[in-house]
Amino acid sequence: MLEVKDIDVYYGAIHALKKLSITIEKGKIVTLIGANGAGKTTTLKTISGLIRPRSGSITFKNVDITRTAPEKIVAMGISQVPEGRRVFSAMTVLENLEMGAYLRRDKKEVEMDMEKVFTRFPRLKERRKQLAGTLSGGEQQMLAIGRALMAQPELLLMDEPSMGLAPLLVKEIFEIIQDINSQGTTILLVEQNAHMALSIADNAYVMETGEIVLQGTAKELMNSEEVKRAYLGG
Amino acid sequence: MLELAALTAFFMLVQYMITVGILNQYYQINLTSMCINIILAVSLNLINGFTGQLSLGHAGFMAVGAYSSVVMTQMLGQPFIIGILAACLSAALAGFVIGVPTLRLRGDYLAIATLGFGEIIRVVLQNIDYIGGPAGIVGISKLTTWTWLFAGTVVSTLVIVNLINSSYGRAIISIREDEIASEVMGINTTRYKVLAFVVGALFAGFAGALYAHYFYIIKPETFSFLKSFDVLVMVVLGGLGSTTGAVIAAVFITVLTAALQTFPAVRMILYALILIIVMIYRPQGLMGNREFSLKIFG
Amino acid sequence: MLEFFQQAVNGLSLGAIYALIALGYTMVYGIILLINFAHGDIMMVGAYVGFFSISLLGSNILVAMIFAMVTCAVLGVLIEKIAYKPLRNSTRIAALITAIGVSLFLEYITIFLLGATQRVFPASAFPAKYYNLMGIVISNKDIFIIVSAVLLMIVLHYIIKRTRTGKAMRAVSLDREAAVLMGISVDRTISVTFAIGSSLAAAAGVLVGVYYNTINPLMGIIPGLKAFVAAVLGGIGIIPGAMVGGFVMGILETMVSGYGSSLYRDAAAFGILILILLVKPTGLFGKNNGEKV
Amino acid sequence: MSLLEIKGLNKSFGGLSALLEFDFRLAKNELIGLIGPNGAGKTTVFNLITGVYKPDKGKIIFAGEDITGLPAYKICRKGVARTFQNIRLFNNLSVLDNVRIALHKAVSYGLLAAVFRMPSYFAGERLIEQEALRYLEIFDLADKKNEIASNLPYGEQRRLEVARALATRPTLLILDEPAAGMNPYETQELMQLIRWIRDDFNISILLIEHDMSLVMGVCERIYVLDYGQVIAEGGPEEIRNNKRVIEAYLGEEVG
Repeated sequence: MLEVKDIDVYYGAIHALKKLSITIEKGKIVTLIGANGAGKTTTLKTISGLIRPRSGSITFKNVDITRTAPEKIVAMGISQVPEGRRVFSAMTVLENLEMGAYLRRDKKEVEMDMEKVFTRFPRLKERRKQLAGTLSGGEQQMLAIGRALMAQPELLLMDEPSMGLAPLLVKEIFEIIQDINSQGTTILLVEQNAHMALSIADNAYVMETGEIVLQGTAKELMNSEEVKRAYLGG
Repeated sequence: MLELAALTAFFMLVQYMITVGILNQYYQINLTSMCINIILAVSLNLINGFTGQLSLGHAGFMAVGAYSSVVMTQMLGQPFIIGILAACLSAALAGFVIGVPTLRLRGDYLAIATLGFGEIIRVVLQNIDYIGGPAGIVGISKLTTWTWLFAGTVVSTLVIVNLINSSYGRAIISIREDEIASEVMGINTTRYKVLAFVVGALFAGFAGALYAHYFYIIKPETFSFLKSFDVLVMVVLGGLGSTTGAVIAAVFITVLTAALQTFPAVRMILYALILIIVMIYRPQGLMGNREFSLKIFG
Repeated sequence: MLEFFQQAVNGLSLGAIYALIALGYTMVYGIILLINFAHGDIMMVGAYVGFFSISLLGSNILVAMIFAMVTCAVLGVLIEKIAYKPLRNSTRIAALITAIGVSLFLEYITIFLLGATQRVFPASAFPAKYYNLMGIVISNKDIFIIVSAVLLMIVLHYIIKRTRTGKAMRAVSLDREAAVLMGISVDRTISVTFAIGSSLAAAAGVLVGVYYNTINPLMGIIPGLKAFVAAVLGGIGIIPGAMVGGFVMGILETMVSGYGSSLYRDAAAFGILILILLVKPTGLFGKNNGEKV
Repeated sequence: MSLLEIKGLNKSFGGLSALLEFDFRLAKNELIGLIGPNGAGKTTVFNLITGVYKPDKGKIIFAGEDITGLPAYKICRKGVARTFQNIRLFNNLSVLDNVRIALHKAVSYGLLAAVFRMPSYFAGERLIEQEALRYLEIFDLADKKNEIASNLPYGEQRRLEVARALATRPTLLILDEPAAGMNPYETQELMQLIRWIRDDFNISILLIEHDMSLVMGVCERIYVLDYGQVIAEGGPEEIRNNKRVIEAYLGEEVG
């Protein structure tokens, strides 16, 4: 479904992604794990079109999207739950969700999807008139996920959904991710929380300073000493 | 040494041409404007270019200098030198009083605050009857000679160049480059911002004194923010952070102004285009931050 | 006491005008963090378009206003595309200097094309009537200005709160990158913001023509600066702040002229500006957010 | 006696607590690492120590002196120097000027001497230049002294930033992710450099790092921060096997 091939990304003098390749098959959960600063967020931003790679290509459903504008990429069916949630703090929960559906014209279906989000996150329904900035961290994360779902994505990119959340909430979020996936959305999950991520993913990639150093099925990596080393050092 | 000789020769030559009348009234007026503009541009460049603090109130300091020097020479009967000292000191004081509170503000807010202070100075001058109110002061004796102009321009430029090429100057420039890094390197950024602001204001006041004692009349209207924009055009065109650029641009703008004297609107349209085009296509200005070396005591 | 209320009423219509101009400042600042120095001059262009459509085309005041609003919306978008867009990634100071350039350009191109002389806004467009309400005199001009300004503010409020475009504007100003991830086109949203802000300024320009009876190419400077102060007073980037700030500035100004000296009226505006900047730079309605390191 | 002692430090941003009752000690000549997941509050600690932020509550004692809430430049003058996560050089200035600016706090001539070019100016400038060159030589940057800082390759920019920090003659050097963006080979080199700086300059070093091999390899003691609180403290081996640390990094074992 998504094919990232040999992309190189630079921030000024920093070579942030080095010949990075990732393949994601339809219907799967793929996770990208690695320490801070490894380049995970950069990878997601590049897929979403926020950053242009200097070389390499990205194809989505066999269409080259390497140089496509971010809003077109959203329209094609890739949406993102950005790192740190990034909800529109001074807008209501409802408005945030409406923004998720910004490109959609099918009013009826949008209404239905909104209801679906509210069924999934009843707490958001209670708070739909509240400003997003006043929600708790967990609720904001749910809103960010709900907002991304409103775009009807075929591929959902999630950047550190567990960041800054209490362990119990993290568990809840991961269950939700599995549920979204079981309803047919392909997911690329970037995580620091390696165990959690590996426990729900099909395939995984481990990143270190802009490169993929390890890849395989989640099961293989789960028990790998290499993974522990990548995080805690040898 | 060579530069010193060249400067002296230039001074003598112009003095000679004035004395024998080769340089007529018209050229002399433009020469005067040129020197005053150089002082204004070089001093504003210290604030806007080197310190990176956008000030739009330079005309206000010029006004303070012009009025205090005239009060000294015309109303209190003091010699010109006292007038000039009063101009420098009062403008520097105004710079201090305005700089201390406003320099806490960042970027565009600072710009607007300085513009506001400049205008307040003008309005206050308008409302003081002792100095003529809106009508200003007329009949100021012409004390600004070529010697004063030349010495003033050279001294202003040298002081600022020397300041910039010292550890103090580097501290000032580091504020422009990265204020937080500068502070963490042990530099009291507030103090150096105020220092640059005060020195800049001082020379603007000096320019004001020279102006008042050449052009016969001063009124608050002359020192509105449009005058500040004039100087800003020079600094932007020459390159924020290049003294050489400021000097060249001041000369160029003076010539341009003289050439377009009969088409004032065209002149302003050109100024506007200079600001826009330079910012879009060459934000570093003509000279960037490069300098021609000018070593006199070095 | 009567005198006080009379001044307040006088200030109300002036304040309505300031509020309209301040809205444009605040919207543009909210979305691209630029003090659009040329905003007051767009108002001036609006006043001229209004003037010519009345005096040359003989249109009535409402048509003139609509005409001015459309023209200035286009002008605002053009200015953004030509002068500000190339600087979107430069420093804010570079953008501000450009804005000063645009301001001077609009002022002096108008002088160049139309002359510097003052023009009298056709009185035929608005024959003056006065009403006496319990001792307070109010003119039909005041009523017209206040009513049209308030109507425009209601429309703006509706656009921003209810429409898809308005919500996109808010989203872009809150978090540009997140907005892009929603599929919102930032360029288009910025253009819309300039169009709306400039058309409000144009409406204000026509109202200034009605209020002062005269227009000239430099008429935008002082009201522009005062409206800017109003925007800062209310907290720049905050729309209700701009409205409140505008009315406060208008009323304060008439009070200063009425009770003090009209000579100090402009200095008072700047005094307020500096006081606000020093005491609470985020304005009356603003929240504090420091620089992230 | 400890060189740096922090007691009950608190800082919150917009109601969100970034640091909670943070306690910390660092002895003279110690090399300490501060690690923790993203958003755990590590850089906040640095910004509080160096005076970039003011704490809401708590005390920071440096060399027996209370430096809580002092402006950044005063804290630098007391002997604390730092680098930044995203490298903050004076980008448009030369390599030499970057270091010379760090030497400003010890300038030996006055303002008037500078403006009127008195002899003390020339002597002082010579001194500053020699000193700056000395630091550049240590970091192998002397032949690039006239290069514009932003034109240096990334690794050299990092080195220049450390040189500049050391030029303020600190007794405590704080490094914020010095290995970010470096390859394993460069990281190895950096490890040696950090040790060498500590020994040769006889100073204490505190570093934040994500590259665990670097932290584990070079630090004598490590503090682990999570959700703004210290969850563990000890030697590298201890930390590596600490259950809470593994949880914080790898997440809870599921099932």
